[in-house]
Amino acid sequence: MELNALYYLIPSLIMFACGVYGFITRRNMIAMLISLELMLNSVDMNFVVFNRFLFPNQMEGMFFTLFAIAIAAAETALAIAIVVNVYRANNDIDVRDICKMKF
Amino acid sequence: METSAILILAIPLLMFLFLGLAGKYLPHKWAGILGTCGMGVTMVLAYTVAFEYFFSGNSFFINEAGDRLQHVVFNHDWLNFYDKLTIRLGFLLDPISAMMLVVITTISFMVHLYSNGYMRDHHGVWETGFQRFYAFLSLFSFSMLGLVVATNIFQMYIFWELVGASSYLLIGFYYTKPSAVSASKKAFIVTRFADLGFLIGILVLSFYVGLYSEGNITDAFTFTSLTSVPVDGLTDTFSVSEGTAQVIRDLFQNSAAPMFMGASVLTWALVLIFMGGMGKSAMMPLHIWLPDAMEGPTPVSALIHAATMVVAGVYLVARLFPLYLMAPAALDIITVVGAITALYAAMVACAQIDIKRVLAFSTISQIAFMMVSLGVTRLDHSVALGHEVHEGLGYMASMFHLFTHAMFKALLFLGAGALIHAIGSNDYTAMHGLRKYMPITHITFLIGCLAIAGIIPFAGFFSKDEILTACFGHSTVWAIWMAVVAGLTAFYMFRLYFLIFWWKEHKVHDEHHAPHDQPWTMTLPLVILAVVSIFAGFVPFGSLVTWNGHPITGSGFLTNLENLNWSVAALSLIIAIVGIMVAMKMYKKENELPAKMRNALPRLWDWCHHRFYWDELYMFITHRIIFGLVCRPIAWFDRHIIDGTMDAFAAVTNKVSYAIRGFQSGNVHMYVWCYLAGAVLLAVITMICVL
Amino acid sequence: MESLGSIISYVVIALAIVICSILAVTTRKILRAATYLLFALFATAAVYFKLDYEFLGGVQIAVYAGGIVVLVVFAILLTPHPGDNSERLASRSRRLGLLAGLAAFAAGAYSLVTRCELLAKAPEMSNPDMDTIGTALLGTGNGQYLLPFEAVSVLLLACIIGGVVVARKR
Amino acid sequence: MLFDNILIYFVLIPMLMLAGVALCRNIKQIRAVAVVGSTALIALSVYLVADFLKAPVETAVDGMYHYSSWKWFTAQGLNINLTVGVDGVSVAMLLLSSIILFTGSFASWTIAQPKAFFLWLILLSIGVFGFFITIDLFAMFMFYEVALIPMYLLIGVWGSGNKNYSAMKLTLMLMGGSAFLMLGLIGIYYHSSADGHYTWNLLEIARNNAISTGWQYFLFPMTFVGFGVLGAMFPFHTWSPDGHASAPTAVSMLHAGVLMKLGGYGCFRVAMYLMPEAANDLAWIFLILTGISVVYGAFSACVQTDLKYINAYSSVSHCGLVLFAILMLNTTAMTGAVMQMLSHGLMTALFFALIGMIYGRTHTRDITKMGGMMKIMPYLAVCYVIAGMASLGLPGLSGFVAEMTIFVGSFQQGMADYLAGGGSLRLVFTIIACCSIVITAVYILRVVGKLLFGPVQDKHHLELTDATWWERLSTATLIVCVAAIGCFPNFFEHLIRGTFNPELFRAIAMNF
Repeated sequence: MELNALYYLIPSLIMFACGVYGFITRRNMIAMLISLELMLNSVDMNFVVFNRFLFPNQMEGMFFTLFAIAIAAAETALAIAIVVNVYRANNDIDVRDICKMKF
Repeated sequence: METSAILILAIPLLMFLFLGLAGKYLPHKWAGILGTCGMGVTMVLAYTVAFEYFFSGNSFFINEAGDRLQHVVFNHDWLNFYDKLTIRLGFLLDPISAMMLVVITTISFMVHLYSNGYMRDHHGVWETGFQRFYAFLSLFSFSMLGLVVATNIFQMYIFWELVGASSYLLIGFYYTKPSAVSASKKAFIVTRFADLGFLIGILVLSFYVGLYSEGNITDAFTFTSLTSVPVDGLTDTFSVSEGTAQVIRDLFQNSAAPMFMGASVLTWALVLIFMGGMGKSAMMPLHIWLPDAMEGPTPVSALIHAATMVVAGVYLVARLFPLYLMAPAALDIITVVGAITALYAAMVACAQIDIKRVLAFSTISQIAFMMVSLGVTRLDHSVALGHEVHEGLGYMASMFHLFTHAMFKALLFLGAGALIHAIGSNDYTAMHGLRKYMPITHITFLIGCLAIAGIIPFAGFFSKDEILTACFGHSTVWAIWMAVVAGLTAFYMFRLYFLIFWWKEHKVHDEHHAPHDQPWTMTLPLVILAVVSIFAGFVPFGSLVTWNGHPITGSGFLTNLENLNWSVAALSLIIAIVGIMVAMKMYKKENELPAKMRNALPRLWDWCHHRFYWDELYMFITHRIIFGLVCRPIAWFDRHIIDGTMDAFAAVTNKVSYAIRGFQSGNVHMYVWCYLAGAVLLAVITMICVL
Repeated sequence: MESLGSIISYVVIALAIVICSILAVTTRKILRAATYLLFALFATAAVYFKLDYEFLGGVQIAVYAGGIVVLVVFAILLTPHPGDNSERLASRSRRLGLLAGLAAFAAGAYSLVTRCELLAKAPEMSNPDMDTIGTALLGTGNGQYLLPFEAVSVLLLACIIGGVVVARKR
Repeated sequence: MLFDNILIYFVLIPMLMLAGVALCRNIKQIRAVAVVGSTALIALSVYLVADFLKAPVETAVDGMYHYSSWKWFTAQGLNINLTVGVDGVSVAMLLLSSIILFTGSFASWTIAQPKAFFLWLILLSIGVFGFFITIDLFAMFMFYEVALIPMYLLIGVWGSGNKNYSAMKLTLMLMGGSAFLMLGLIGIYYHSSADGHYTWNLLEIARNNAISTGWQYFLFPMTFVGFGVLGAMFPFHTWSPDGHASAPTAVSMLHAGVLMKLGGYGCFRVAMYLMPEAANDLAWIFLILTGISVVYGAFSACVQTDLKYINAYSSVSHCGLVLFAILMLNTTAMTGAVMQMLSHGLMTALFFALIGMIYGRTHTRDITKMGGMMKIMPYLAVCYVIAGMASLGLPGLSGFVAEMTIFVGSFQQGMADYLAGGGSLRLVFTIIACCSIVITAVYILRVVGKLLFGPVQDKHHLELTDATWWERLSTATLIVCVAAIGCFPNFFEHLIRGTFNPELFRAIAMNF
């Protein structure tokens, strides 16, 4: 048995699907954020895997992942700040309740 | 010479700037004195220049054969269009410009002097804006002088516009009076409309002259280029170069010359230029502004709307006369327009109540005489009632009449001003029987009337006689037509005279407030002009002013008498006397005859009294058609259709935004679903494409 | 042919990923979800190590697992009732979520399956050394990443400021 | 070096003014900064004119003096440079802009929130000056946008009447125009060279002459309409009446006086200069549109009752004449077009200044509610009459020389076309355009008659005061300039004519 790219991509895919499922079903904003991280992470993994298996001599995938991680960190930090703020304002972090900013 | 020429233009201009800017800080009296003195100096300078031109015998001005020459005193580039067209501002001396210098400065000086008395009431209180009045008078004098000495047609156009503007300002001098405001507006717009024709005419003419000249003509605007046309068989002393002349002749007389709608380009250009002249000289149908222009102060009417500016049209045609000679069709149009206007204005003048209106229509009629006189001028051999006619007599007669008319019409207007000033009304119904109270005004006014009626030996007799002779030389029909008009002229002038000074005794309620002669500043100009009106007829015009500079008569004092065509003279005298007699019969003593006449011909009276309803027609055209059917619909179209379309774009964008804003529900799950749906859709499309 | 150790490690990693992911989105206790996420991220880091991207694995652990999860946990602790069960999901919404997850899975799986032969390639393991990574990160030539690097630094700065501004007490 | 080039100071001085105003604490300091800065700009542009007149021809690059080019952003094949250079037209425009800025500062002497107002106003002027000194499409476009955007705030905040609507309309329409323009400019860039070395530099593009005729047919209307919107070309002019009506005085002055000139300037500097074939082949379309503008604007002005609307429509007419003359592709007419830009800029600024001053006193702009102003405020009324006379083309004031140059040039071209069998379109439209001199007289005299003459309509107006010293200074400066152009036209004509030398301007050469 040889561990080709498929072997890594399938768990990643499952992870992505979980992320989708979670993002849709959860109402808690933090839980949604967690689902989001899952999806992002699976995508990162895909980049790395493709880089390793398809273009082993280059480093684009790796760097892309690197930057994605950095950006994810930034995004999470902001998201958390927003969540905390929404909680302060609404006393709740259910997404169904935060539609004041629509339109 | 050059210094004088520059000063003639510069003094009035500086006076305008000075009085306009600093006048507010000057006492009224000094403003008047300053303006008058400035004009006096200008007059003296103009006299010296004219004297030098006519009588010095300098080789610039006259050649060995005794022909007068055109002389450009100075000429500076002002605006360069392209290699063959440059506007230059300069000073051209030739017989007519020298003559006009004299006329304009004389009348202007008289008016300046006269206004010192006129522009204050009986208690010596100055009119508001007195300084402004003198500033405008100076501006007008400057523009008019610039117009007559123009070296090229564009300079003439420039000063033409300036003259129009200063006329506008002076008519609207009493700017709080709505009628004065609308009269000034009307004058400006009507003449502007005419100037449109003038402008296009200039463009056409200069384009063709420039186009076909191929290097011969360096500036297609200049009169020396335009009018240097040798006409077959006659020597032409104004010609500059044979090459240039050949070009213009080829251009306009060749069968290959450009044509437009059946007439040669030259004819079109000249007719369009004449349109400009029609506007300024109040020819039908562009005459409607002149009677209304009487809203201005009376000295202004005397200066601008009788003696100088309104003859600019005649001057224009005279200036381009060698060109007009090449386009007989244009001359025919001038004749017809002039003749119709002359009759029309004379008829209307018989039925006016306002004395200034009568004088205004008489002015229109007299200018029409000058136009007709130019229109009938041809160079072919002709005979009038048995006597031979000099070639180019009409031109000379026209200029002669311009000269004499300026003098006696200014006299009449200033006299009318004195009457108005004394009575405080423009209606003759308020005057009647004033001869005893205002003797100087009476005598001078009578002299003016005799002059305009054409009684020997007053000035009008000689000039009008020459005009009739020229008419007979061209066509008997027009000659009889004009003779009838001359009779009417005598009639309405004496109607006016008798109604003012006779008819019935003036009722005076209070001896202290009886009308009386005016101060010397006002009577002196009247007397001077009256003297001039008596003797101006003896000026030997035939030796001074002719179309090509070649004298046609001797230069003695009695030469005009000697050269009279006695059959024509007798005819015109008889007609004038008949006119005066009829007027005397009807108006000397209060009687029923005028009322009877009016009742006998009610329709005619109505039409004459209402000036044949021209104003109503114009009102209809401007208000109903131009404003109602053009301007307002366009404004509406702009606001509702063009702008509406733009607004509609915005409105549609807005509507669509409102319609789709539901997507931005703020519900994150919905966004996810939309996103997923989109992703799936894309995936499906990709698959379909791949498969 | 892979070594047995490799296969075993793979199986462990893969199972960890799958199970932790599933649990992270299904558990009703939010603090647990965060913990499962942490394990999933560790498993991902393991994948990176396994694929010989040691630097990346380190970053993953330090930033993702170490930084982000800690943030999330903080957030959880700041918001209500961290220990409570969240309300039970309505079956309809669960079904819809399931459907969506499966759809995503199906789409991904389909594209993987159709490109099987492309992906069935043996890896070439070569760990990029720090020198290479550093040069690439701070160079401006082709295939070098100074500009994104700078951009990310600015972004992080913006983020810090933004976070402070948004979260501070008024 | 950047600062060796005198032209840079046209942008630098306003930037310093910007900084200066930002540091000011009260209105007096702001006024001082504005006056000193704009005086410096006038001095600089006068110096430039003098320098330009005596500069030897050899120092020019393709007719452009003070030519310099600096790299700005040349990576990724974008080749963006900052290229500056001036010819007679730009010099004249710079002079005009600095004069209008100077007088505009005086006209907004007592504006509310002066600091913010002057900041935006000066930012706008940076855009204007930058646009006139650069000869690089990218930089031109950038400065163009810089000039447009502040307008929204200036009208929206300091305006009057229906100001939000007007500001929005003006900005959206002009932005719509610049969308076209940007497409056109990018299109020009990607066809600027046959060998792939694309350039934004106007002179290089003209030298390369690589835009195929087919592309010109596409790009010419884009750029011409893009600039034409700002030049109030029919039917894209409707922002002008509303915008001007709502704008504060100084903004109206700058907008009508300078900004609308950006349109005409751009039309010939970019559209016609770079795409001569299309300019010759497609001129007839725009000739019809601009010809309509000329009479249409004038007719519309005849029935308006709001002073600013009258003037805005009159601007449509006069600016239409500018574009009309440019499309004649004839040296004389195009020279006249630039004279008309100068003339219209000055006199319309004068008009708007006066209207602002009258409005500031009477609080109405409806001419049916005013009358007899000549008695109440003689100074302003006399200035208004002078402005009106300039507008209707009285000799001795600027309108006459500009219009006559245009008419003579257009007529010459129209006749030449007609005689060469090229159709009578130009001739007919020239004559139609000539008619505008009559219509102009109608609406100008209508306003003068109603507003200034006649009896006083409102008793309260009798208590109003005449102009203050700063108002007098502002209007007198403009009048002197108007009269200077009117009395010494040859000076300006010499300044401008060089630009339209057929050897430099291929579109004109082709038209012969």
